[in-house]
Amino acid sequence: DTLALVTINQQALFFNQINDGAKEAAKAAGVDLVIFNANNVPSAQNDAIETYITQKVDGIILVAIDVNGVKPAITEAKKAGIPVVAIDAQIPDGDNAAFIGVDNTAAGEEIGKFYADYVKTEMGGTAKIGVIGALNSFIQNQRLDGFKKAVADSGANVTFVDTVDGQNVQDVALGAAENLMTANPDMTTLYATGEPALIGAVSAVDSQGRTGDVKVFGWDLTAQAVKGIDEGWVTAVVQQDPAGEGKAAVEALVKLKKGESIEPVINIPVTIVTKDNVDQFRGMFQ
Amino acid sequence: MTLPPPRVKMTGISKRYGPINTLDNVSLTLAPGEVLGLVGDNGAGKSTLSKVLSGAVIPDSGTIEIDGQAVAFSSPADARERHVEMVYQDLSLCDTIDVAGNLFLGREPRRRIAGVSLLDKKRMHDEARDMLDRLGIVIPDTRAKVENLSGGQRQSIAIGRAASFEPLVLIMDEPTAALAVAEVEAVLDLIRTVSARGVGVILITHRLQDLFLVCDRIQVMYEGRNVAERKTSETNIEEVVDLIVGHKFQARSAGSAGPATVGDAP
Amino acid sequence: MTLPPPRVKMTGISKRYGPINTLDNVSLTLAPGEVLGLVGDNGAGKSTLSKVLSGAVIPDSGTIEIDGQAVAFSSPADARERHVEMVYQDLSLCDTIDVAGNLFLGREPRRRIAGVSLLDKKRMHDEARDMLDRLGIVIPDTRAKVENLSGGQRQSIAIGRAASFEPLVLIMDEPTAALAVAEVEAVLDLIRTVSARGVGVILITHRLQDLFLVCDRIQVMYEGRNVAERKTSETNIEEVVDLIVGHKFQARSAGSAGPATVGDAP
Amino acid sequence: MTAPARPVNMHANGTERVRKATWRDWIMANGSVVSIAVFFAACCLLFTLVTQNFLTSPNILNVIRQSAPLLISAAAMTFVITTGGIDLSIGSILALVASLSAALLQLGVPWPLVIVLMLACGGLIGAFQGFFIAYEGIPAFIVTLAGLSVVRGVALLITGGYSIPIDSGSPFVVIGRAWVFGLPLPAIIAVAMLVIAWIVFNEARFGRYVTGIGANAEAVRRAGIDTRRTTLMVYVISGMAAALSGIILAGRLGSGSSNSGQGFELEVIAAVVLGGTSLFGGRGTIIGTVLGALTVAVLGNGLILAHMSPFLTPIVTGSIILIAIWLNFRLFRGAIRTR
Amino acid sequence: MTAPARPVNMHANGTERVRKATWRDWIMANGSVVSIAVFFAACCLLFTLVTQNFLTSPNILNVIRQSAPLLISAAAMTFVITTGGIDLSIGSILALVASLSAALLQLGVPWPLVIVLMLACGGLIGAFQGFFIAYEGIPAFIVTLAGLSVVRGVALLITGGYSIPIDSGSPFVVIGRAWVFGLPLPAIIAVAMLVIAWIVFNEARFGRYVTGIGANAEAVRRAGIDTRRTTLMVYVISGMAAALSGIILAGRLGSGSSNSGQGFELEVIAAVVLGGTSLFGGRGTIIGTVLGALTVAVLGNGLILAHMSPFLTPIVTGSIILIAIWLNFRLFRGAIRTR
Ligand SMILES: Nc1ncnc2c1ncn2[C@@H]1O[C@H](COP(=O)(O)OP(=O)(O)OP(=O)(O)O)[C@@H](O)[C@H]1O
Ligand SMILES: Nc1ncnc2c1ncn2[C@@H]1O[C@H](COP(=O)(O)OP(=O)(O)OP(=O)(O)O)[C@@H](O)[C@H]1O
Ligand SMILES: O[C@@H]1[C@H](O)[C@H](O)CO[C@H]1O
Ligand SMILES: [Mg+2]
Ligand SMILES: [Mg+2]
Repeated sequence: DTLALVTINQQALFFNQINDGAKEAAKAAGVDLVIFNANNVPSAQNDAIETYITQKVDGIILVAIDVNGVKPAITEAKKAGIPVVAIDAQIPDGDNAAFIGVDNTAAGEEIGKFYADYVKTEMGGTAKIGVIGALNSFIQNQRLDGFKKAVADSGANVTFVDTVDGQNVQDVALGAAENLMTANPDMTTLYATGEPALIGAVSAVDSQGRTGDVKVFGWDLTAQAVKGIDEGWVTAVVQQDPAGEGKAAVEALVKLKKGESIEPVINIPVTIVTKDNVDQFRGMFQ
Repeated sequence: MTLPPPRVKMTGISKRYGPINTLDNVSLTLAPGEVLGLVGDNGAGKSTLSKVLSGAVIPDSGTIEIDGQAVAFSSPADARERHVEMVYQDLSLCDTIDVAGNLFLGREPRRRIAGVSLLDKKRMHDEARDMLDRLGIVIPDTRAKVENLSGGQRQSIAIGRAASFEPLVLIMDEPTAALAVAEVEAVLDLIRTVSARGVGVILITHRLQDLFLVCDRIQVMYEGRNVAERKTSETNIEEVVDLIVGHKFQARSAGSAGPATVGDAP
Repeated sequence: MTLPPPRVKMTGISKRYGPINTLDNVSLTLAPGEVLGLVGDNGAGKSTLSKVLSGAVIPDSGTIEIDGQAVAFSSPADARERHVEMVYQDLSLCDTIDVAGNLFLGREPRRRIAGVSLLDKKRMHDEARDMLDRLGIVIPDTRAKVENLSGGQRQSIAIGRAASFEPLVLIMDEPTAALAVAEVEAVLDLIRTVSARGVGVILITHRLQDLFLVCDRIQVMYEGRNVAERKTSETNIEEVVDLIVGHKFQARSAGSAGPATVGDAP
Repeated sequence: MTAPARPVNMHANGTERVRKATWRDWIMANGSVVSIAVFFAACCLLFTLVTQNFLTSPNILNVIRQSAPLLISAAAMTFVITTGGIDLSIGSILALVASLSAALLQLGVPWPLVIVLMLACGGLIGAFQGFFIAYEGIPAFIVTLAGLSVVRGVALLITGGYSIPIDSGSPFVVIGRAWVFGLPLPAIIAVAMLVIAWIVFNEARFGRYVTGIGANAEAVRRAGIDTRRTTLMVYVISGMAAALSGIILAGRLGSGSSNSGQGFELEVIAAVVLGGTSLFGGRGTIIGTVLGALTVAVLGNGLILAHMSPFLTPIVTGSIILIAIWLNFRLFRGAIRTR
Repeated sequence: MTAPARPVNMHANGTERVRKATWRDWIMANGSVVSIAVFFAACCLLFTLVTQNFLTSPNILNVIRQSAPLLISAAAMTFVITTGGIDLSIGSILALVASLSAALLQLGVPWPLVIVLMLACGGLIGAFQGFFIAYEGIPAFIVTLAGLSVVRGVALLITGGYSIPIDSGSPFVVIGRAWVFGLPLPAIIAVAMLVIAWIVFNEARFGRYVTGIGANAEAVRRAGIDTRRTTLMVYVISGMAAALSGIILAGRLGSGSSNSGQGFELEVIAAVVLGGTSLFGGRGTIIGTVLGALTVAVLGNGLILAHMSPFLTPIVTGSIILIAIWLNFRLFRGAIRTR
């Protein structure tokens, strides 16, 4: 049997961890896994899925860029009898057999609530926050929306100063984050909606010498983020379990092949990593 | 009965490029059927003046009249509408286009196929062959790109193009510079033929002997100014040389007699 | 005592471009201090032959000897090492570089500053001015980019460059085509001066009268082949014209006597 | 002005100077197109041998359908590049048209109107850019780079970073998905566009002037042609082609996203240059462009079919292109360097 | 061969033909550089007025530090583009060097050796590409596009997609972060490189031949210069500059990732072209490039300081560039179109 994994890019650690988890699970299940990297081009994902359909693979795992735009291809696959499992980004009303991943809006709210509580307990109830986002990423926009909603609901006195676009690229995020801090000298907190944004934010806080007065919140652990947590200025990072998602996706497709049924939505919970629980993730970044 | 107005009357033309005053209050007249020789030292401003008349250069000041009517050319298209054609000194060919394409640039023959008007390539090549034969130039293939042609072959194409646009005024800026002997004769013949048909011709050349074979009148420029004008019948090569150089000068290479030395160098 | 070998001896040179046989078994010899006129119709292959000698074109077959020694030029740099210099018909100037820069291209004077060798621009401009004055050409500013110069000014720069490289062989491909009368005299003077110093000169020109002012010998090409060779003292313009054209031809524009008509057209 | 007949030729006539052109001459003269054709054929052969599904009609149709936007925009880009210009804004125009048409359809605007509006929108953006390039003389690279930024910014603003779904019942999606006579509609549209482009480029005045402008714009101007209008038109064509590509893509994906067409401009330019059109202008070929675009598409498709590791895919793609072009330059060297 | 003196001038002498050059002539002759300088100054003035922090020394130093890789690579790219070439691979070389140096440091290779190896690596990639361009005559666009793909692929392969941290205690990060005499080290490196680039471009033979090759490569070859070696060297320089940029960036980010430098090549080319260097070759200016790069950097910085919505940023950036260049072209039109 051959399964195909269509991913977004290979430049964020997150996607590579999905690949690794999926590869391992495929090996364990004795199936072949082929991976296609769309390099951030939405239509390339459709092209790849269509190609896999003509090749009659046995199942497709999809990390979608444009969640609406992949729907026709998923429908085609379904018609051809090839089940599609979406990871990371849910397909609205899609014909995919299952979704495995994080509810990004909900998780955004979760970290938002954590943040609001932190502001209330540790910062005297008021804070100014700057955001490093990735406007071109559907789910990262959801993470920002969820975050904002939870903060607003909490009643904490939080001012959102500026949002800058890190474009999901580290060095772009770094420059933008540095400028964000210059623009708002009184800013006390930062929120980064994804891995490249968080790396940029962490480097910027470090290089601007603001580790003393800016607290960082964000998504996706990396070695730099772990170090920031250890030093106390990275407060909390939402950690997903990308390898687990990849593994679950392969396992789901294998089950379907055997004729067993699977849950249409498999929510993988996130962990909010802080100083208290960072040790259990340290091993990933040695 | 009044005299017919001159075909071309340029008055007070000036043009400055940065610090250099390329043309300084220059005038020029040309009657229908007249051949005017325009001569002068290198850099005197002959090409610039003729480009003003062809619309390729817009002067800073001065007026142009064609057949008594004031015109203001803002592009070569305007001049072309008044049937002013020019053979440019730099030839102005499109290197990557073939011989026929360059000859017909801007007035390609077309035919209608299913309502759309397409290039009539066969006619272009056939007529191009005729035009070249008429100028006595040997170009094996009208489908060859002009970038690979010899200097003289390229020049012939530029001449052929301008001549066959049925001009009223034909300006030729050193048209024979790269031509071999038979081709030069053909161009001089061409000038005689078209001027006999009433076309006014301005011939810029450094081959002074040619002036006396075809021109009615000679106008001399020096450092951007008009300095002299002579009927061909009332002057000779020696005088023209002196006028161009600006002082007494002997030039055997110009076809004048005497030893080929600089007249007044020690 | 044996005779000294010729400065240049090209034998059996052939070059084909696609379907056209540009050079077909052509030979050429040149003695030190000799001035050879190379003439022929447009497209005869004169420029291609001389580019073979300057290393710019690599022939399909044939041999070249310089001072009796066989050479194989694979680039102009090789030819330059043997002191072969050429004034190209297309001038080969860099339009966006200034006058002095073009004159010195490839052997810019330099001075050392803090151990690094930098362009000596002052010297370049001073010497450029001298070179231009010697050729009698008026170019107001050696800092001007050559793209804006007149046709004759551009040609003077190409000549000045080749002449001042201290060549042993100097090839000039229509060097005077765009020059005014005084400048032509200066170039002919230059040819006389350098040949008197022992430099072998090949002069390609369509100004046949010039051949008789400076050349010792004339070689005629026709459609890619050698067709004739004459001592200048043993021929005249009329014969050279006939040889170029390939049949009896009268050309008044060439300086020969008689009416300026095509000899044998009806 | 009669041709000087040459009755008594004084020169013994040697062999005939010009021989009849042979097929070898033809190949050398058309080196760049022949080279990409050989390369394309080699890729197809390779994938036919290496994979099982490459040479099946569903796969071939898929490839053509997928590459329809590329083919259409590359044909237009051939005009742009042949004038010596460049259009970096096409990926952004594609994204704007995709998002805007999805938004308009969602607002209930009828689909034929949406199509007309979108084509007009692409043409207008092109005209705007063309104005600055042709009439104001600003380098095309700068103008269209600014365009790239502004137009994608507008798309982002419209979508707010989200993608807008298009109802799969809408006839609009037919443009991207329908099959006509057993052929995908996008492929039919692409072929029609390519035929028109070929005719205009090679058989009409317009194409002639486009080549001339790239070779020597001043010469064309001196021939009395309105070079500025021609140049402007080239960008209008490019904008409209990008809009058509956007419509096809939005129809096919059933969604409009400001993310679409990222790097599309580079892919299109690569196809054009690979086909043998010179970035310096004056030398363009539509046939070469088609082959270039198909080569890019086939490489992408074939490497997926061959289960190439995603880590190796970029390395292999780049190397294949370089080595193949290199071999072809060696074989047809005569065509490229006539020294 | 003496100059023909003109003792008895027959022509009444009118006014002197050539007047002394005025500052206006100078401005017109240097229109493109003056234009970008005016634009740069206007941007700075605007942001000084509109924002509070723009004209503070920490911010200015930040901007220069952030733009060090851009400045260094843009100076090198000026050479490439002036020869009429292009180098699309620099973003990928930057990424490869950043990841490779992080990997080597992690393996315990001493940092000075890492730097030397990385510069050599960049130079080697450049030499490889330069070989195909200069000696094999393949268009630079194709070669470096293939290079872009292959080199980033290798970076991806090395990192496996992970970003590799660099120990912040390593002296390596000093290159990206240290302050010397109150100035950021990357800025000092960048200024040094720019000075060298200016000298080589304007005062050395090499720069002269670079310009000549862009203007008329065959003329330079006919002048006996080894144009192929010069062309190859230009790509070596570009590769090494990209490597240096990668080293600085890795030091600054404290990590090496194959994700770095995406789209860097376009940003660099934009800076160069904005500065007035012609993509057709033959006309280049290092001063213009510096101004172009700083303008890009200042715009990015200033718009954030002005609290511009990120949705509007691309629209405003593109519009400002277009409008400003346009106004400048209008003011200095004489400089651009001398008809
Ligand atoms: N576009 C331009 N920019 C700057 N200077 C120019 C421009 N065009 C011409 N010139 C200058 O104007 C002067 C006259 O040039 P022009 O070409 O008219 O001379 P010419 O009489 O045709 O000379 P030639 O006999 O050598 O062809 C020259 O000094 C030239 O450098
Ligand atoms: N690179 C090339 N490619 C194809 N054909 C060429 C090339 N170079 C020269 N030719 C052809 O070879 C022939 C001879 O050209 P060449 O330039 O040597 O002639 P020429 O004797 O110098 O003529 P002219 O007096 O007009 O300068 C011409 O027909 C020309 O078209
Ligand atoms: O969920 C993932 C990761 O968080 C990463 O930031 C890249 O983009 C998203 O799709
Ligand atoms: Mg002139
Ligand atoms: Mg010649």
